[in-house]
Formats: sequence, C-alpha cells, structure tokens
Amino acid sequence: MQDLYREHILDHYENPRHHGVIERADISHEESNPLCGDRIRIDVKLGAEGDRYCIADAAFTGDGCIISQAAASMLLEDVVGKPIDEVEQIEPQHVLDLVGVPLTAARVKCALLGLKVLKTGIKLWKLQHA
Amino acid sequence: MQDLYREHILDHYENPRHHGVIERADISHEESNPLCGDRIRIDVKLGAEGDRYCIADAAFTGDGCIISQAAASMLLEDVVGKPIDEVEQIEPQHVLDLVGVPLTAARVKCALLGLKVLKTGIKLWKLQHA
Amino acid sequence: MNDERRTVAHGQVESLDTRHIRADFPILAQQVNGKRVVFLDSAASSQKPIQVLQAMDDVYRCAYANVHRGVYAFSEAATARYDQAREKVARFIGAPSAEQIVFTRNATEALNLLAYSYGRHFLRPGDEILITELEHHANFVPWQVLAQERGLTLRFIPITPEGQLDLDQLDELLTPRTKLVSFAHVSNVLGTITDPRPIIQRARAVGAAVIVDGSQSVPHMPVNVSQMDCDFLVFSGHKMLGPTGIGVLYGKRELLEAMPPFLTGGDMISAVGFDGPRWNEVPLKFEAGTPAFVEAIGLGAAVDYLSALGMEAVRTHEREITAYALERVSEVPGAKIIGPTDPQIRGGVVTFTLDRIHPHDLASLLDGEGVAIRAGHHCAQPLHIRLGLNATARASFYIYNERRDVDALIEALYKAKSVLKR
Amino acid sequence: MNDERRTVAHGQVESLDTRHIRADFPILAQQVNGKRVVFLDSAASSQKPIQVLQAMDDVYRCAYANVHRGVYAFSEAATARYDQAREKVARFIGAPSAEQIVFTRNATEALNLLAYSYGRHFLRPGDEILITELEHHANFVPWQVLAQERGLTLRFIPITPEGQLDLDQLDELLTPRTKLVSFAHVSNVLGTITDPRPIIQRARAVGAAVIVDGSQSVPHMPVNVSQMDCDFLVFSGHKMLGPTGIGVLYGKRELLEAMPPFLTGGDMISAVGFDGPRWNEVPLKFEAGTPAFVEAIGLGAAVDYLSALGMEAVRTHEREITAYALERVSEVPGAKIIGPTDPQIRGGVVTFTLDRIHPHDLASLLDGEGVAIRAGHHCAQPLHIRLGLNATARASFYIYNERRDVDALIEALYKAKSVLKR
Ligand SMILES: Cc1ncc(COP(=O)(O)O)c(C=O)c1O
Ligand SMILES: Cc1ncc(COP(=O)(O)O)c(C=O)c1O
Repeated sequence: MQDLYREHILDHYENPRHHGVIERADISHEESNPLCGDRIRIDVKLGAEGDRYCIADAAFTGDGCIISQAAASMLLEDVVGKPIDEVEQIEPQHVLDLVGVPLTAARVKCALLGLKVLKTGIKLWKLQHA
Repeated sequence: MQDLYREHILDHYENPRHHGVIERADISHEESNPLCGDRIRIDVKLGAEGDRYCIADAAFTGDGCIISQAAASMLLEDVVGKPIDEVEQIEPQHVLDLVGVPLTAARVKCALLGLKVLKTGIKLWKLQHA
Repeated sequence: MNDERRTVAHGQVESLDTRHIRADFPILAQQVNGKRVVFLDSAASSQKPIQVLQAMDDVYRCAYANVHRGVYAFSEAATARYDQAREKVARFIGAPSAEQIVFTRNATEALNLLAYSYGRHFLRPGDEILITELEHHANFVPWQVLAQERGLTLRFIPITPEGQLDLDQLDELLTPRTKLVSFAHVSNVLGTITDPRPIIQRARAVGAAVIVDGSQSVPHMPVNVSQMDCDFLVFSGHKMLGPTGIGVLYGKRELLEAMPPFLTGGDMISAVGFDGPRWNEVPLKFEAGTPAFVEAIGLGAAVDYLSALGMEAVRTHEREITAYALERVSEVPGAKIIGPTDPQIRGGVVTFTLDRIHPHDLASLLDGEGVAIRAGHHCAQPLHIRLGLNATARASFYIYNERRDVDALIEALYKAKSVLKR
Repeated sequence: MNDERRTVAHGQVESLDTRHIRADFPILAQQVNGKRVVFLDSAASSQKPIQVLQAMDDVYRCAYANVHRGVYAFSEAATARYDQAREKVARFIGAPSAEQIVFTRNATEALNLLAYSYGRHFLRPGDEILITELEHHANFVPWQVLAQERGLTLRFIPITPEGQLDLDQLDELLTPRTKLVSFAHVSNVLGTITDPRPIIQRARAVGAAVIVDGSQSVPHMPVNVSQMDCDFLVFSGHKMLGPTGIGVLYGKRELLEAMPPFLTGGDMISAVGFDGPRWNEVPLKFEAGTPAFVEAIGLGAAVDYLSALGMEAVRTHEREITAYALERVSEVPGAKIIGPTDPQIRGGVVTFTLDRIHPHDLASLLDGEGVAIRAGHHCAQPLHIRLGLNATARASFYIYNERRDVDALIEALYKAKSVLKR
C-alpha cells in the first residue's frame, strides 16, 4: 500500500512547487481527466534564450488525486528554464521516471495530466504565434 | 432420414388435394414464410349451414417445401365442410397430428403456414362482414 | 443449485447463505496483491457464477450454430435455448409475454433504441421529456441529444438534501406537453430506491409514457413490470451475474408494435425487395443481425440462479449488509455518506467521501489491500455537479458479499488514513 | 498452438492440417442424429476453438471487472486485455492504429452506425448511394431506409450472368452525386470475390466514401485496409472463430473524428453537464455503455488463432476444398451451381439448387445424415429475386472442413434424391 505514496510524492502533494497563478502569463491552459475529474491548469511565462523560447516561469493550480497534483509539481520543477522545443519532446516515460513509483495503467493517466496540459498549451500558443 | 418424408407426405405433395384456384371465392388470402420463402394462397367458397357459415369448398396454390405444401393439402381435406367458427378454433397441434411425422421447430413453421393463411383469411373476411 | 442455499426460514424472508454462494464464484477465490479478494464494485458489473459460464460454454461446445434460420440440429438447439432465455427473462420481471423482451447490448443501447425509435417517431418540437437530477449518463445524454436535435425541452426532477427525488415538484413538472418520463429505479450513486408507482400514475394522468431504468434494481430486488405498469424497463445482464454484451428492453406490446425499427438488416424484416422492406414482428423487428444469443443464454442462466435464491432474499441480504456498511463507514473519522442513510430506501450502494483524501487515491490504497471499490463520478456527472463534488468513493454489494467484506473495507480505510497521515 | 498445424511447405503457401485443427473444436467431436458432425454452415456462423472459449472463461474466472473506470487490479487487468484485443484486431486487418477499431455487436450494427452517423450527417437530399444487387440485407436495408428518409437515391451495381459485379456499368453509375459506395468483398450467396481496389479508386475519383462489407472476407483471406485504402470496413466476430455479440467497424481516422456519435451514454463522453455533453475521443466516442469487452477479448484470441495459421494458408485451404466441392456437386444429376464456378474468384461458399427438391427439404434430409447446410435466401432476398429463385441450398467451408466433409455432402445428396425419388 505504501509503494505508491512514498514520502517524496506526499511531499510534492503537501508542498507543491510552482503552485499558483501567473498574472499575464503567455500560456494558460486547463484540462481535466474525464476518468476521475482531476483538473490541472498551468500558466507559463516565456523567456527568450538566443532565438529560442524557453520557460521562464510556470505555475499550476488544480484539484484531484495526489498522483496528478504531485506529478504536476514535479514536472514544473523539471521544466522551468528549459526551451519549449525541448519540453515538447518530453516523453511520458520521463514524467513517470520523475514520479518514480510503480503506477497501474489507470493511474498513469493521472500522472500524465500535467504533461498533457503543458504540451497542449505550448501547441496552442505556437498555432497563435505561427 | 426417411422419417420426415413418409409415403403419405410425399403422396400429398405429389398429388395435392384441393389444389388450384376458386374463381369468385369469398375468401382469398396469401402469405409467405420469411424464413424459407414458402408461399401459400388459399381460396374459400363459403356456404351456409343453419345460421353458421361453413367452408363449402377450398383450394390452395403455392410453392415451397414438401412439408408446407403437403400440410396445406391435408388441412384443406380436413376443413372442407366444417363451420368456419370451428376452423378458427383449430389448434396447431391438430395440423401436426394430421401431418403425423416428427417435426423440428423450424419445420413446424412450414407445416403451420397453411393454417395461418386460412385463419387470417377468415379473420379478415369477418372484419369486412361484421 | 440446491435448496440449502437459502438459510432455514424463521417465519420471514431470509437472507442468503453466502458461503455456499461464494463457492460458485471462482474469481472470489483468487488473491489480489497477496490479499483475499474483497470485491465491492458490483454496481459497475457483477461477478459470474460457474452456472452462467457453463451455460455459455455448453452452447459453444455442444449446440452452436446461428439461430433462427437453420433447419439442422445445432441451429434448432441453439434457437430453442435462445427462445427459452427470452422466456426466462420475461418471467423474471413479470412481463406478460416473451415477445415483449428485446435483447440489446446493454441498458445504454436499450435507452438509445427508445430515444431513436420512440423519441424520434412520437415526439414533436415543444414536447417535454422529464428525467431526474440523479440519472446515469445512459439515461441523460440520449435525451439531451434528442432534445437538442428535435427542439424538445428536457426537465429534471430535483433531489432533496437527503438524496431522494423531490416529488413535491412533480405536479408542476408534469404538464400536458410531457410526453416521456424516464428515471432510475435505484440510483447508482446515492443508492436511493424510488417507488415507481406514484410517478407512473401521475405521468399516465398527463398522457406521458414512462421508462424505468432498472439497471440497479432488477439485479437486486423483485421487479415486476406488470404490477409497476411502466411502459418500458431497461437493464443490463452484466450487472446481474450475466455476461457482458447483453441487455434488455421490456416494452408494452402496443408501443413496441407502433414503434419503427431502430437497426435494420437481417432477421428483422419479413421480406425485402428492391422497392422496400416489410418489418418482422416484435421483438425480432428490433434485433437486426446475428444476435448475442450465447450471451442471452448466459443471462437466462443468471436469471435461473437469482430466481433459485429468491429476489426477496437477495434484497434482504443487501439491506442487511448495507445497513452494516452505512453504520461502519459513518464511524470512520472524516467519512461522509452521500445519499439516504435509511437502508430501507437504499440499494446496496454505499457512496462516501473521506475528508482530505481524494477518492482516486483511496481506491488505489484500498486496492493494495485487496479491496476493490470505485472512485469517480460513476457516470453521473450532473448529479456530482449538483452535489458540488468532483468525485466520490463507492462500495457496492451483491449476493456474495459478507460482513467481513465490510470489515475489510473499514480496516483498509483506516490504513489509508494512516499512510496518508490524515 | 504449435507450428505443426501448418503442413510442411513445398515452396508455396500451404493449406491446413485439419486433423490438428479439428482437435481444437470440441463441437466437431459431437454426433448428430447418430452421425459424424459435418458442419457446412460456417458462412452463417463459425464454430469456436477451445483457445477462444478459454480466453473468455479466463477473464470471468481470474480478471473480471468493468473496464475503463476502475483503479483496482481486476479492472486494470480486464482493461489491459480489452485494449490488447483492439490492437490485435487492428494488426490483423492492417489498420494504422487501434483507435480506428470500433467494437460493435456485429457487422449489421457497424453498418447501421455508418448509416445513422455518417449517412445522416454527411448526405443531402439528391445524393446517391451505390450498392450492389448481391448485398446481404445488412448492407441493403439500412441504405434503403436512409434513402427513403432523406430523399437520397439508391443505385445498384448489377451482376453478370456468371454472378460477378458488372463493373462495365460502374462509370455510368458513379456520378458527382455519389457520396457513398458500399459492397460485399465476398458474397455470402454467390461466393463471388470482388477486387475492391478498382471500385475504391473510381469511387474516390468522384469523391465518394467507400464501405467494404468484409463479413465473408475477413474470416477467410488476407484483408488489409491500408493496402485496399477503403474508408470503412465492417465484419462480425462470430463468423471468424470469435464469440457472438462482437463486431468491428474500421474507419479512416479523419472520418471517424468528423462523424457525430451514434449511441450516447457512459464512457463515450468526456464531460456531461446540464447544458450539454462533450464527446470522448475515437473509438470511445462510438462505444456507449459497458462494452462487450469479454467478447472482444474472445475475438482477440480468435485473431491470434487465425494469424498463427496464416490467412494465406486459410485461403488456400478454402480454395482447394471449394474447387473440390464445386466439381463434386456439379456432377450430381439435377444440381445447378449458383455463382462463379472458378474457385480463384470464389470464396468457400457453394450455393446450389437440386432439380425438383426444395432446399428446405434438402436441408432437413441432410440433417438426418449429420450434414448441416443452410437453405433459404440467406438474407439476400433482392439477389434471389434477381436470380428468379425463391431459395437456394448453401454449403460453406472453414478451416476445420475436409474433403471427406464434401464426400459426406455428396453421399447425402444422393440419399435425399433416392428418398424423394427424384
Ligand atoms: C456479406 C454479409 N454481410 C453482413 C452480414 C451480417 O452479419 P451479422 O448478422 O453478424 O451482423 C453477413 C452475415 O450473414 C454477411 O454474410
Ligand atoms: C442506473 C444505471 N443506468 C444505466 C447504466 C448503464 O449500464 P450499461 O453500461 O451496462 O449500459 C448503469 C450502469 O452503470 C446504471 O447504474
């Protein structure tokens, strides 16, 4: 029973990093998981690094299960500072590695919600700025 | 294999009784069995017996399997001369008894097609003459 | 099945001998995560007794061929078993005749059949459909879509704070424009048992047809369509010991006969020409193509199993275990029961929230203990919106559940709380 | 299944080792009317190998729970097997992705889904639908009904005297108004195999979408939707070693995505509120309610079984036995083969009439000898009208049939003739 809810997961859930809202963010996107109703919104402030855009700052709010919220916290910790092209290439497995506990198929969807929101947000931003 | 196709069945099929068409019949009705496409048409000439109508004459045409055609032949042989009220009361089992060979469920439908046509014909006639 | 299955009567309807019953369910002898299986999700789908599995296996091994059209032994045998299954189901719900039983894939398809065939044929712009706030999506979305498409108005019977239908508002909601009323006999979330008769009578008075969603009642209590006098009843086989892939639509004969077909193709026509088809008689008119006849035969065996137990006994058993569960769960600090707390008006469904623990996490933690519960909105999102909840946890019971399953649930709840330090 | 199942290759695709195969089909070891079972009605529905029965039994005994929504072990296990089954089916027909496989009850429901969702959404009064004279009712009546309802024109590709589609008329029949073309890859009566590619290419040129009814091809020969480039393919599980209650609709992704849902309810929405639903992604958008997931898993096992044999080998075997049967039946005095006599363009279906013996009587007499054939119009009444026949007799073959089954058929035909003195 404890496997899933190791200290570091609970810690990210109790003390989420990058939690909150960014005013006048460049990217704001929200989605929910129809399976369980988990909801995550991510705001991103972009910065420029050479000719590439990167994630200057990011923040999330949401509600839902521990896995979805903790994974979002871990994800944002991981991506802040990275070029968005690189973020777009992040594989689901990378997030599962960050989470670092064995997840069953249904819970994988929870863990990946944040990544989905972030990637879709970037995609929509690119479409608008193409 | 021979059980179903005993002499008397084949005889009724080869030499159907009451086969043909009655001109200016009082009742003419036709139906087919959606299962196998068997088709039977029955013509009836009514007569009066006291205050009751009876079947003065009847004839059938049709095409289809041996069972359906032989059973129609046997049925008409049986009902000619009978009051229509009595014919309306004929139970399916009576026809199966006339046929007198063991029938599986699908073939029962063949054997009963003639009875169905005759009863429906009488019913429709009554509706028109009520 | 032998008669010992029912415990000896003491002058009252008896609950069940679960020990004997459990022996018929091989899956319950499995282990999950090294733990005894505590299956508390029968409201989503029940487990199956060997009698049902064997009935289906036996068709495939001894008497399989396509039904209806064959004049050889296997086809005749399969057709006879299929027809018997329809008769068993008719008898089980007190239907006047087997021809009033239409087999569908599930309750959802049965409701869609009604929305397409009855709804699109008999309803006119401006007409009203009355459903309730507690419906499963299956009895919600088809009407929402139909209303949008045809310019109908969809109205809702609200629920009281206790989670019952607020029938005080019924007279106002039922108008001469109400053409259809559809509601769940038992709610899959709140467990609320609604007495269908007053609704049916009052709907009848304004000339509306009434559909009862029996998905959560037919498996769990005596249901008699003739006594109830509903126009239609729908339910799913997989929630009542039967296989997946089979559901039932019961309808009044004159309505089924007046309705146009829904799906078309083989078996449901009596003749087809290049200029048009003629429809077959009910129920075949509604069963296009090769039916799920082996599954229907499986459902027939399920109905035999339940009838042998007696549906009064099934209900008594579930009321007892539900009463126990309501009591035990409500003692857990932070737990909140959703829906009526009186087991007399509550089916075998205990839905709850646990303070500061998301139902999804709870379900995962319980799974680690071998306890299977469901978490989410249980396909009743409008109800959850109405309740102001995103998700709930649900434990549901059936004939094979015992008090010790409730005990295991409670123990696991405490363990979850301690793991999450809540 | 082991590799010996295929006979040793002699530098060419091999036919099958039926002795090994038959051992997997318990029903074939039965006796009928005291005779060896000679089952020649697989075109109506095939028998099932133990591998398929065990795959389903195993879910019910070891890993059963409702799919998709559960976060506990049984539900996760059942969901994983269900998802795998979808992938197996996709691979089997060369579909680019599993999301393009929609599970239905049968081919009939798949065609109705298309008529309701695609037909009622994309077709306008005056548009034309092109089918053929040899269609099964399942690919005939839904279009007839749709045409009548929406003011469309239904046109027919005629057949040649040999029973092939007369494609000389295709250019005339395909007009800019043609929006949909639907035809049987293999006829269930004539056995005719139609090469779908020229039709698809020419239909594409006028902008029509193409549906291939693979009910009689997918079970019997290699079928690859990507090579064929059809827009939709439909087929039934029960004709290809799978259980009843499961069928398949394959579709091009962009079309499936553009189509509105057909049945609505649970699982097919991503959110429902009082003001309207949002649909889920494909294929779930088309799978409302609890799916026939155990049956899908059974179909997955059937696909495994067929893949292990190799569909080229299946086709070779059937071509051989069909050639033999065509030859033997045509030698019987009074017998007349219906449809192409070249086994290269004929599936494993031998339809015939016997002078002065009604097919129904023939089938009964053959049943007495343990030989199961089908008699009637085989749900292709328009074709029978076109052929000027009321009914025909049909023997059809599958992987478990052998030359001695054909011999038994022929012997029984002679016996029938002698009983009826014809
Ligand atoms: C060519 C063809 N299409 C469609 C069907 C309908 O199949 P089902 O009854 O499984 O829906 C059949 C089966 O009889 C068939 O042979
Ligand atoms: C009240 C109610 N109605 C309808 C359904 C839909 O059942 P199915 O998914 O079997 O169609 C359910 C099952 O979840 C239910 O609980």
